[in-house]
Amino acid sequence: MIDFLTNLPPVVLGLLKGLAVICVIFPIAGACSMAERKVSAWLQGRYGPNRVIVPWFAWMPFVGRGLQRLGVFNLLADGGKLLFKQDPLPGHVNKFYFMIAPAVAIIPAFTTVVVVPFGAYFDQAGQVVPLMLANVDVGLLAVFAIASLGIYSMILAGWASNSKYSFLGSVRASAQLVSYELSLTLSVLPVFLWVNAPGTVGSLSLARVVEFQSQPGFWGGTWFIFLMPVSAFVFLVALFAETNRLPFDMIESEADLVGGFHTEYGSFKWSLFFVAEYAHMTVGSGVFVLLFFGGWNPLPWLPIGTLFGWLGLVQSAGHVSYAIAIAQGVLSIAIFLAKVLFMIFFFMWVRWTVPRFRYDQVMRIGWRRLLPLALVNVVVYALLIAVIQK
Amino acid sequence: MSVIQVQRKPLTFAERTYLPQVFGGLMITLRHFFGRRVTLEYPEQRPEIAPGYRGVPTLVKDPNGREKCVSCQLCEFVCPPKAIRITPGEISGDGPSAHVEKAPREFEINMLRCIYCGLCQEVCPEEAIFLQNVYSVSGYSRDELVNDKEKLYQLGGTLPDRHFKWDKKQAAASASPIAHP
Amino acid sequence: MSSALKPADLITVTIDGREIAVPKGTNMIEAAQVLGIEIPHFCYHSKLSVVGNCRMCLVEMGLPALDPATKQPVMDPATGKPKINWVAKPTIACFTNASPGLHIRTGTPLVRECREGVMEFLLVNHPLDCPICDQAGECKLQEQATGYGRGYSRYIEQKNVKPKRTLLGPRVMLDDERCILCSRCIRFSKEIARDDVLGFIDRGSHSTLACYPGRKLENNYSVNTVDICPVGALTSTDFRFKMRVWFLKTTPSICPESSVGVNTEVWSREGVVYRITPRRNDEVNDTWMADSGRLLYKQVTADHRLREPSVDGTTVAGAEALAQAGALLKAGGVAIVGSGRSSVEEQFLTRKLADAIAAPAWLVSRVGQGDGLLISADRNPNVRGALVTGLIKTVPEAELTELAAQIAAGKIKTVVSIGEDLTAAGLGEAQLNRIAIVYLGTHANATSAGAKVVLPTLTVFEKAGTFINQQFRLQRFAPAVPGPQGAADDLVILAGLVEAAGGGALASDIDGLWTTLASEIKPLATVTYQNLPATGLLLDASDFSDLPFPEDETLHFNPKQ
Amino acid sequence: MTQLQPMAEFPFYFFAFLTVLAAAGVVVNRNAVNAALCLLLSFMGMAALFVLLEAYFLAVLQVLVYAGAVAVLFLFVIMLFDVKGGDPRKPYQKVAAVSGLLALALLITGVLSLAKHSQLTAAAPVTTTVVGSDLKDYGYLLFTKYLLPVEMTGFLLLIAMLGVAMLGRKQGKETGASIQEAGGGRPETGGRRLETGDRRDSLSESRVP
Repeated sequence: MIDFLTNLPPVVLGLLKGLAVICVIFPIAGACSMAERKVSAWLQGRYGPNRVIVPWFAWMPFVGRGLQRLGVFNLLADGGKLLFKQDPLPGHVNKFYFMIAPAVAIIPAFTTVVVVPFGAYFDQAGQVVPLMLANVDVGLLAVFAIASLGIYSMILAGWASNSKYSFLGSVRASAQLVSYELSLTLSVLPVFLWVNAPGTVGSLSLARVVEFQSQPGFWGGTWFIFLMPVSAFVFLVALFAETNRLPFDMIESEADLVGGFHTEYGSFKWSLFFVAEYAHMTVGSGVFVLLFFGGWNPLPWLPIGTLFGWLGLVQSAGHVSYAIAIAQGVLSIAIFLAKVLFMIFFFMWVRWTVPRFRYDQVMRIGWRRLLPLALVNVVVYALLIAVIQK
Repeated sequence: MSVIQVQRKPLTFAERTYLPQVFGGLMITLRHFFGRRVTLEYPEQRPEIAPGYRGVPTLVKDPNGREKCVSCQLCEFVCPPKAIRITPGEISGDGPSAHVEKAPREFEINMLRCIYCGLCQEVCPEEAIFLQNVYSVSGYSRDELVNDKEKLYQLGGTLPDRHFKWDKKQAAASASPIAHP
Repeated sequence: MSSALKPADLITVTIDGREIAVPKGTNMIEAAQVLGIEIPHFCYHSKLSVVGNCRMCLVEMGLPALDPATKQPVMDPATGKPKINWVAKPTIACFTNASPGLHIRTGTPLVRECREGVMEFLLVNHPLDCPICDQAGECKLQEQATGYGRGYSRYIEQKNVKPKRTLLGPRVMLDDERCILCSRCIRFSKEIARDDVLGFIDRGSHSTLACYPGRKLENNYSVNTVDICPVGALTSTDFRFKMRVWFLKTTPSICPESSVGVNTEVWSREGVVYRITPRRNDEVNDTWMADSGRLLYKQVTADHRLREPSVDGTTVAGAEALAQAGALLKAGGVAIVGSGRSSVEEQFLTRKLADAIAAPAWLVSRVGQGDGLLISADRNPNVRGALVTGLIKTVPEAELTELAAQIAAGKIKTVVSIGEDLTAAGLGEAQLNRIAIVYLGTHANATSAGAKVVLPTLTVFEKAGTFINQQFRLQRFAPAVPGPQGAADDLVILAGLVEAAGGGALASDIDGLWTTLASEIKPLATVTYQNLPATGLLLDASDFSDLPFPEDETLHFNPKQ
Repeated sequence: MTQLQPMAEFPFYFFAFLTVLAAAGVVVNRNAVNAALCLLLSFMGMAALFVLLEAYFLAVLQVLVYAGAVAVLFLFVIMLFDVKGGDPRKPYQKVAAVSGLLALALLITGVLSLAKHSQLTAAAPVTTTVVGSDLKDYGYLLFTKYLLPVEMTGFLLLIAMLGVAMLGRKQGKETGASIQEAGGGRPETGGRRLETGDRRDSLSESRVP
């Protein structure tokens, strides 16, 4: 079957991959929205949504009840509601940009997934084969580049809405995103300086970073969060800002801007923004896990290869065992996914704990705290790496 | 009186980084995450109604099942949002309540207007209207939310009466030599 | 009243230290009222004889001390004023008339104590009926118990129980328990209505009001007893248990029953009239009105009320009906039958309409038997308005014989009837079949049924206007309730007709119309609707003094004078 | 892939046309926001062309720097300054004509010189190790051979930025400025904030009343 898949024409394969991305990210984003409601409820001592149930599940003795209490079916109800709601198109908007803005939001959000590895298996040669849709050399930069296009959706939405709130939201968004992009990029430089040590072939592949963290030994097996906590911190903060999550959700700020850039949106168009935000969050979490949390390695200094060895999931040389490869892939994906989910939970946890910054505070943190910190961090690690690897 | 200027305590470095505060906050929310849920799951679990709660205004009957309201319209008059509408009527004939003479022919309380202030209960000279513990009012149309006399008595039921004013009056009338000339 | 008297006729009395000049013999309750001092009373009524049986108006009285030798007032050296000999016991103010140097005190502890005592006795057997009592809200006992009563009861014994539903007559119900035996109703029946059927029977606390055996209180003024009853003992069977008075809005109006022009008050709530009571006007009706006039409000919601404009019996929009009527007017051969029930303004517009199309105009008279009190022989309230505005030149006839003749001659093709039933006015079927009728009116009748165009108008309770009564007194009435949806103000319709007939645009609002009226009608030159006094304005009637009006003598009106 | 295959030709032509069309749109568009978005589209087309050349790094940089940052700043500035549209009845003034002619001359010169000094006729074989695809080589070249051009380009950009700032500051006083010619501005300019009836018109032709 795998042969069949690999032998498909590239266009069909591309379509399939794209479909896979949509089919995976859309539900994840939806589930995230549900999780957000549950997590926020739990963090505030509430139950959260626990009423909706589908008849067939209601007939199940315990599972149905459990799923209902967990609010799983609310996801369906929410989705249905968003799909079937009246889709308003205000009279005062610039219709063309107003309509394409949600699409502009969702495309980069989904595209970034393509270059993010989410697991790995060992081929019979013992080589790590990362599971990703497009293994491009410039991996991380591609993520940053494509993700940075997401801002156009907010600018377009805000501008086309032709309303004060929307416009203020989008102006804030563009300023904030441009500001924090610098820190974001600078914060990961030390990681790649370390990975691309002099003498090796330079690469920005995320898989390489994980590979580095999977090596046995002290430095190589260490997760980067231990090696460069400041980088991780700056990256995390910048990530919050880039994904417009609280405490940096300047562009929505429902307290002062009603709904920010999507004030005039409703129904399905609005839900696309919503999904895009969660997709960004998911991908951001994934990148963070890959860069600083050892990717699909189960524990620091415990590479996944060792785990496979313990579990007997090792390919014998010269023999192609799809079963083992699939088992390895599934396990690595599970580990990676668990970490990503924790990160998403962390995002929500912070959101429902920390109050929103004021806009001037956001700008001050970005330019006067985070950027100098990131710059110093880069210089220090450049020197450090030069000294160590001399 | 002199003004005391309180100097704000300078922030320590740790406080200025804001991180310990964020971390403390995260711990607090995490405690709630694992803590007890405080939500009341409404339709199944009902809140305890405190005595003196002002719920939906209702009409009550006395322990003998007699309609207490005499349609004096004081509640209609006092009602700030003008939610009450009474059509007075006469009790004619020789029934047991004939001596009361007056009763509402129609008594409507518009629950879309009612503000639950309790002035109607306060002003009622016959102790016929009470804000009891019904608090959930819903309906599919505006008309449904206008409680008519029948609905009001159904909601109100019977409350103990300490006065029996009209029963005493009837007893006095039957004992009086001049009431029935 | 006092201004008409020469100062020499006035004497000075002192009430609570304040001096006031009043005619000799003035009742002290009235005199105090002029000063704004209220002396509480139940049985006293300014238009009835004084009996002094409620004792509520007790005051302290004193007269200047006279030197027995010189018969001159003794002066008090401390104040330089005459020394007053205060009477040791209180006297009732209602029986105390102004005499030179009279002093009374109404706020002393003795007076207060007296009032508390009187109130206490009045309340001993008075039932706590206020929640069901129709008088609540306008009850003098209630007011004065609050104002002058003790505030609590010391009476713990069983109250008297008396019959609560005695029908004194078809329109008056007696509740014996509530009666405080003030005898106002008895005096009214005897002195004003001259129908002496009421009286007290039994003694002490068993005293009750009763009719003379075999008779009933059924004269046409019986409900006035309800009005003057200070408590809820007498109630109107029509208004009983209908509505609490504090919900009702009062609107000054004029009774259209006859040319007496009784001043009335219309009590309404949210567009519904509940009752009509007399409004005091000492020049016209004092404080009385006839029972028959009180029931006229029922015509507002009568079944045969016209509610929609129609053409040939089909309901149409008002504008279309007006256009149809206008077309008929333009076609020529029009006669106008005005109404003595229309207001002055409407009659003026009717005249304008007649002038515009050079149409002859008549009025239909309604003459009945006058009762000598408040119902005159002429049952049209405003025939004199038609004379003043020039709509007619002479007193109208009961039968429109001249019109019938003109129709028979074929000169008249269209008749505009302002609310008059032409069949009742003597037009036979033969005539009616030959004409098209434009009917403006409030209620359906034989004429409206056969009319080509029907334009519904408003009753006197729904519009503003003026009537001129038999004394040539111009009196104003105001709208109390809104009219039916499809009906339009008479003035609007008439102004529309005038315009459609080519008579130019006239104001259709009452104030705008009055500027025209004042400029065109000489007797009304100084009048506007707004500045008309509440008691009306007596017009100069010399132009019409030789017309044969049908009225006989009534209260405050004697044609022979 | 030594030669562009027929299959691969379609994407090339598609993106090439897109790039050129979008670039033309930048110049022609009267609405500043539309123009900026055309610029973005043009950048994206360029990036796509880089991808077709398998110069992923360049493509990513193109997107990251130009599409992700520069165009955003342009839009940002356009929105903040609320640039008003020029007068549509006098679109081309003398200055514009002269500068247009100059630009055309430069373009022709450039194309001619390129045709003369390079082998446009015989396309150079595209290899996977084309300069710029390897990160390290790219960095090395950037800081040695091409240091001066890079710095000069940067300086040029700075001048352009200063010019824009000047024009933005003095807008309304001077005429014939290129930014005014480009037109644009938010749909709510000209005090027609709530007149929604002809919103689209006011967007494309918004002008100072």
